[in-house]
Amino acid sequence: MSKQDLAGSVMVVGGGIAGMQSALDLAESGYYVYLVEKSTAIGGVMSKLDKTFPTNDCTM
Amino acid sequence: MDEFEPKIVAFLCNWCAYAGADLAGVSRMQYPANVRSVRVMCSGRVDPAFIVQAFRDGVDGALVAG
Amino acid sequence: MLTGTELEALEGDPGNFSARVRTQPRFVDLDKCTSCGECEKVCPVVLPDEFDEGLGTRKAAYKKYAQAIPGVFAIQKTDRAPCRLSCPAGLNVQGYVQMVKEGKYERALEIIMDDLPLPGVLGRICPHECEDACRRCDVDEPVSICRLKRLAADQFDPRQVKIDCMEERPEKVAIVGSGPAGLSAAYHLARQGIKSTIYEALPKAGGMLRVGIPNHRLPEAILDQEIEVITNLGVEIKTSTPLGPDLTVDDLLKDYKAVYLAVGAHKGYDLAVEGDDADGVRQGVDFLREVNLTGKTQVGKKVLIIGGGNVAIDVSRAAVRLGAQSVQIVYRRTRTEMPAWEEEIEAAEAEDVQIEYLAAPQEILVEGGKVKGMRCIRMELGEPDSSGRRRPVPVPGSEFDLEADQVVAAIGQQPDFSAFEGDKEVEYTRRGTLEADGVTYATPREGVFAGGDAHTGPWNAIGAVAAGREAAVSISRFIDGKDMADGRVPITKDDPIYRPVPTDMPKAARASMPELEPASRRATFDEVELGFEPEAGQAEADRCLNCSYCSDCMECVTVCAPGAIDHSMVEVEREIRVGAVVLSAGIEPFDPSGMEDTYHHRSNPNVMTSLEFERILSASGPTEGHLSRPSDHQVPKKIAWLQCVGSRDTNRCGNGYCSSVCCMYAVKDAMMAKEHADGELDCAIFNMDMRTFGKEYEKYLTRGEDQSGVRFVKARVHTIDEVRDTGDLRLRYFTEDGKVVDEQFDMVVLSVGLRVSDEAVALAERLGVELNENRFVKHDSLTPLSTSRPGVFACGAFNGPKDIPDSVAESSAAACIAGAGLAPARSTLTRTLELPAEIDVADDEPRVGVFVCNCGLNIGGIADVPAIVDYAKELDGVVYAEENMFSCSQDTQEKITQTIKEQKLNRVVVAACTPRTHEPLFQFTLQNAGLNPHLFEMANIRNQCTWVHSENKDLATSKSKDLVRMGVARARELESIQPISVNVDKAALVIGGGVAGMFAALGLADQGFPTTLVEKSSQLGGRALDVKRTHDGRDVQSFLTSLIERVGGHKNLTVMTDAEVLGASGYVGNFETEVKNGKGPQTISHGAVVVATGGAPTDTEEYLYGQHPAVTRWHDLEQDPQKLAKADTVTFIQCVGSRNDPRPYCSRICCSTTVAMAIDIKQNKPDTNVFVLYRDIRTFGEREALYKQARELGVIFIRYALDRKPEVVAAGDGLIVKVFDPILGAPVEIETDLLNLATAIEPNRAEDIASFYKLPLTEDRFFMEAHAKLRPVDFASDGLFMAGLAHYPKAMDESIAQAMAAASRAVTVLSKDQIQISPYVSEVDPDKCIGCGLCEEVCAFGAIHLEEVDGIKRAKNIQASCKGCGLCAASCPQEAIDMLHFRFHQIEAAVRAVV
Amino acid sequence: MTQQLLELTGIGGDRLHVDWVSSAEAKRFTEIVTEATEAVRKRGPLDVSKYDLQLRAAEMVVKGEVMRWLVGKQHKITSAGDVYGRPWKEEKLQQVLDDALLREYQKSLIYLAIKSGTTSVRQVAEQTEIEVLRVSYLLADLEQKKLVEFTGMEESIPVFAAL
Repeated sequence: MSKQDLAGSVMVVGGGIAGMQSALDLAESGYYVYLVEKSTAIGGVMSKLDKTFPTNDCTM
Repeated sequence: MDEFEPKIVAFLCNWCAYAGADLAGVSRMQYPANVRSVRVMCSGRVDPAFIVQAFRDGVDGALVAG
Repeated sequence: MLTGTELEALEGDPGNFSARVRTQPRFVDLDKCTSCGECEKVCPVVLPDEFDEGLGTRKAAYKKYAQAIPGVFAIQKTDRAPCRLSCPAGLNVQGYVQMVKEGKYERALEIIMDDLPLPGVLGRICPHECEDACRRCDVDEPVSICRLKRLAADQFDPRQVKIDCMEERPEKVAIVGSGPAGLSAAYHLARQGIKSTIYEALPKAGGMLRVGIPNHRLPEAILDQEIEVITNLGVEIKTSTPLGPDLTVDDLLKDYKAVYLAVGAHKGYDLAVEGDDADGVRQGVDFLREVNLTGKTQVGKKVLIIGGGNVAIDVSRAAVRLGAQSVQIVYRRTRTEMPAWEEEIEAAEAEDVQIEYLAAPQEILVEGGKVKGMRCIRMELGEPDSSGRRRPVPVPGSEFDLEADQVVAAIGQQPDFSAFEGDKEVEYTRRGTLEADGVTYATPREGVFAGGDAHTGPWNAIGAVAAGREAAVSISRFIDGKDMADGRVPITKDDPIYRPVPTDMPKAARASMPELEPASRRATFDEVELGFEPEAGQAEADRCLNCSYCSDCMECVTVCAPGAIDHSMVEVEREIRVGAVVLSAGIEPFDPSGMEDTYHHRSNPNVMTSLEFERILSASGPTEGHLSRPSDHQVPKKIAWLQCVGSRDTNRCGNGYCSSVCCMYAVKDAMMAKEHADGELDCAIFNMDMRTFGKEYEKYLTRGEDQSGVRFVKARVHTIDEVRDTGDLRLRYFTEDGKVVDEQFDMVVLSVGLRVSDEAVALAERLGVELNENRFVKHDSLTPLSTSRPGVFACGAFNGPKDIPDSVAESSAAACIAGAGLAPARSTLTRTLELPAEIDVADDEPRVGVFVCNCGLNIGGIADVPAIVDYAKELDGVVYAEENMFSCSQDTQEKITQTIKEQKLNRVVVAACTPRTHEPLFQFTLQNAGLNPHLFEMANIRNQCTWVHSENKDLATSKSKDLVRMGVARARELESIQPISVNVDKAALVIGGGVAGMFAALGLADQGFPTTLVEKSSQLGGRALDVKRTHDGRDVQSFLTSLIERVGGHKNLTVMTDAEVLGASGYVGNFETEVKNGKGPQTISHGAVVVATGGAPTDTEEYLYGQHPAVTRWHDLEQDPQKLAKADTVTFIQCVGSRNDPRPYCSRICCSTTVAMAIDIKQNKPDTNVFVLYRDIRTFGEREALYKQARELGVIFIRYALDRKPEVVAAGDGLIVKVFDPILGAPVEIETDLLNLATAIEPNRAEDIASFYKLPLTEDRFFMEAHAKLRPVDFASDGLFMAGLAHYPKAMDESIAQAMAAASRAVTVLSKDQIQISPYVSEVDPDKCIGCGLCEEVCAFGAIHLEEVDGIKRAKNIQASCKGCGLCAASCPQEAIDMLHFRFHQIEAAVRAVV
Repeated sequence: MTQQLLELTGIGGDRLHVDWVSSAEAKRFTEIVTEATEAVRKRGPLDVSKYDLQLRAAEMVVKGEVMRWLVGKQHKITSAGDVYGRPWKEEKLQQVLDDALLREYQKSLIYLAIKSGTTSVRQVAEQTEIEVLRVSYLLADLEQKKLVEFTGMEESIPVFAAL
């Protein structure tokens, strides 16, 4: 496939912690990223958590 | 009379002691509230002059933690 | 970032997909919203907050959570509510009901009067089809919508409502008829700036409203008042001015641009029976007209009324008031078919009106020309007719007579067109109504429009109002010469989407209307219905379910200062071209409501899911972090956690897998709960196995048990009973030794498992991605990220249950594999970020702004934040100070940016958490405001103050003040620093040639970066060489062979075996590593490093290992299949050297490996006795299936306790294993032929590598990542990454994912031409420097040295090597060296501010 | 070194704590803070006014070339050797350092005393609590460095002034 036929963009579906990490890495690596999230904000389930184990860090 | 509460200046290395102090916070470890920390990139930056200066300004103690 | 968006379809091939996405309208402009939250404040619609798991509430205008990104509000809105759709005039019912709820009557009227000028009138007499459509019927009874409209008009004079009108235009319009259609047309025309004159035949305006409805239902004053609303707009009403020969439509058209005919239907149908012309027979409409115009009419003593509509009822009730002795209605069908409203019929009955059903008049009995009675015939109901009602059929021979002296016909009306007799051009329909277009209401004659009952035949007032409004639109367009029909056909949706009716909505009775006592109604036309009291009405309005979420009240629009709200936004669908797709649809918590009988989750508020409990613990949650139980808000004393709810249970919930995270979060929540509790709190975790298999997790478990005193009970609870009255819960469970225990708890937390949502399943279906039986993405342990569809990758918990660090690693890996296919197209579509130009502040006096964060309750709950702010305001140089709830939230960031600009701040201090995590964020904020990022200082008042001094709030406050003072003092001295960037050597080095190392190397090489792979031994493969099969049965050795082939043949890969790393120097982007192999030492230049030095099972001295030939470890057991085949009994011992001193960690994969081997043995030779002696079986995730299979195959699992370890003694060729069986409660002896030990996995010695690159190790000598959750493969120093067993024991699929993650992270460095490095470096003042060279001697990084300039030696620093430690500066005898950002005077300022 | 200096000034060396804590050693950090606090608490409040001269002298010492040189060279001298290539034993270097520190401190004290207007050797000795002989000896050093000068005799007492 020639360079013109390759799209330099990636779609990441789901804006939880996994999606965010994928999107960030891809963007940092030089790809245009579409992060598609169904709700009004990213963050996913993790943002609902108060603290995370094992360091009891704040999730935000 | 209340117990004497000294004021102590602490020079904390950003990568070590300062991080350790942050972690102590994360773990909610309680310790005396006498220390006022100054963040430096390394304890090597702590010129003894700072310590002498601090004493001259009236702190009761100093802590350097790298 | 596309929020509110779903991927609908994906077409095309890998590298070039076309993705169709659909974005739901947000109704808020992302760029304009400043997240001030004013919209939320005024929004009347209160909904359960999903973010708080429904424990709290939110509005329809909402932000998902305080720190949400984008930090912009959204308005939730679905299709128009059924009440609104069913209203002929399309009134925004939900909107005004909500306004009434809020007591905002004026605003309610504004909403109503946007469509309807007569709120008080329709609030009394509207047939309210909306109430029939109301979805509250699904709960109890409809909302009393109509009467709420009246309440608004009762509480606020509609005449005082400001009505926006456009500029007056010269064109005038004539309206014939002042009924609801005419009035409505006049009103809406006036709002368009078009003045009209209404010609009314009767002496009073109002049409049927005036003459058709008696005062007891609609007092005249109300009508007068609301007609005034219209006349106040400049509409003229000419009463007693009928059309006729002297005033024809032609005449009107001469003076007026258009004419609207709305003469109504005022002519009653005759009874058409013999005697209907007798004295005493009259028309109902005539009867009512006279009563309404004059207040009286002739009424008989015995009145018979024929008909079943509202006119009949109105006549009957008027007759009662006018003194009739008996009033009887004769109706030919039954009450069910009666068109009059139910409440009217009931009111009539209450006023002693009799109703004769199923009777039709046959003849008026006349005596002396006067009525004396009526002969009726009994009817019965036959087949339905065209109206859908069953046709009444006379029953032959059933005639009967009723006595009467007055008979009133109320069997229907028709328009009276006698006024148009002179007008030839007026056209009529076959039904005898005016001919006009159904949408535009234009008659065939140009400039003439018609509407209301005259057009439709008798209908209702609200329909006439709607017709009037539509005619006004047409007339306005007609005058403008525009197409009248364009875009006006209403769009109807077959399957509207509404807010689901909440299943737990409590029933609430519809408010009853206060009325006049029936006894006092006679002889007076005083209004019967008295109207709601405001409180009752507001409560009634609160019953509204808000079917479309947003009520379109537009309150938000009025308060939104930046004008960000746009209710006209629509759903957008578009196609996006992408090269690859990464699915990270995630999971949702298991919903235990399907197991209500067991858990009582829905019925008892003190039974919560873990996620609900998590919200309770959260400072930003519904209780603001105060631990209290929902039923009575008491602080609980005993809380039980039940593990494996929705996991490891194929029988009841169908989820056989282990959710992997619940054990850890239960420990966390229990520990947190203890911390949150003011007093003693007993936390008990009921579990089968505690599965704390992640890095540092086992220590956490130990901490929970030893330090926090959490109880761990090995039991599955079989019943939970609710204790009546107290809301407590009684748990009954079997202990391991079979005892039944009853124990009572204040609260029960269900540790719910993870489950793939239905939406994610639907997504996979749409994309053609296969899922496995557990609904996770189907994949294979050797290609853990690929899905069944090429070019589509999956990661995170959608790919199998996993915790955050594993998800993060897998996500980076997915980025790696997605990027690998697109490497040639890298950077073709990316754009660079534009920042505002930097303002030079060097010569300006410091203007410091201080922002003090509450961090929810983390700071604000302990220190007195307002006092800190006040204190900061007084500090030297501070020109501005404020507090924030969450300084790090997107909206606050924007606010800070704004404040910097407004207050012209040139130094910023944020008092919040630690600069180690949050400084970059705030520095970016400064950059956005045009400030150099280094003009920023943080005061760490959380991690180093409120969190550690929470027991003394005063001290915490005073220390915070000190820290702020120091921060401000330092900030005043800060200066701008320009960034330093270095070129990147776009090559990589991978240390370690196991599976992790090879995958990392391939990940890098596939993305086009030359990579050197260094392996210590002579062979690639590492630990995988020992492994036959993966847990899911894949053949490892053939996989390994092809992997090694690929590595060897890759054009971007150089493999060095028998190679040793001798030393390294450099920094991110520019490393130099010295490696020695058979060819001698050589130096490799590279920009990034992946460390994958591996690990290995340890030897042990326990259990006769190394002393007896029958004792093996790990895969050694499988090396001699014949020996294995001969064995009658095989025993495994788990946790040999793990989860104990000196290795207090869990080796993670031993349980799965042992169980897989046990299955193999049983499958090969089923009669072999296989025993597994274990402490907790940790077959996490989908590996749980193995455990289940092993038990089904008859493998015997015996738990042993750490203080009762098994004992092994030699017995000839075999062994005897003694262990205490807790289930039998007795020691057992197992005679075994073979004993296999799951010894601990240790990292390979890598201290030298660690020291070369200055990498930190954990206490257990694994490499330490930068952040346990969020940066699982990064080292704290840039450009250095890790993967595989060197990080922590893990399975092959996990190693592969992690290796690719490390590659991905390394690519983020290598893909750049230049990277920015920390500009906090040394600076030499060449004038002060005397060239003594002391600095060169003290510098450990070779970052400063002497250089000859103009014949004299002077110190010179090498910025890229400089770590900013400052030793040179502290040592320089001449004080010629200073550190940027940590200058002498900057530190001194902070030090001097300590006291 | 700084601790010794503080001891010399009389405020007490244990008012300064120096320790190492890694980023993972949160517990250790709290212990160190607690120890330091307790030690300082035991010392009681510091009345700076009593030690003004001493602390200013200390400041001179730490900013002075001599100590910076000695400390800066410490590693090299013990590992690689001095200018003559002789590696020093740690104890020996420590002795040199201690001596130098004392000397530098006393010199600073004397200098500051003279600068503040004290003129005679005896007075300086009283004020700085250093033996007269030692004062004379160090004064010669200071003279050499051109920090003080001998301005003459007043009533047979040599008088010095700070430069």
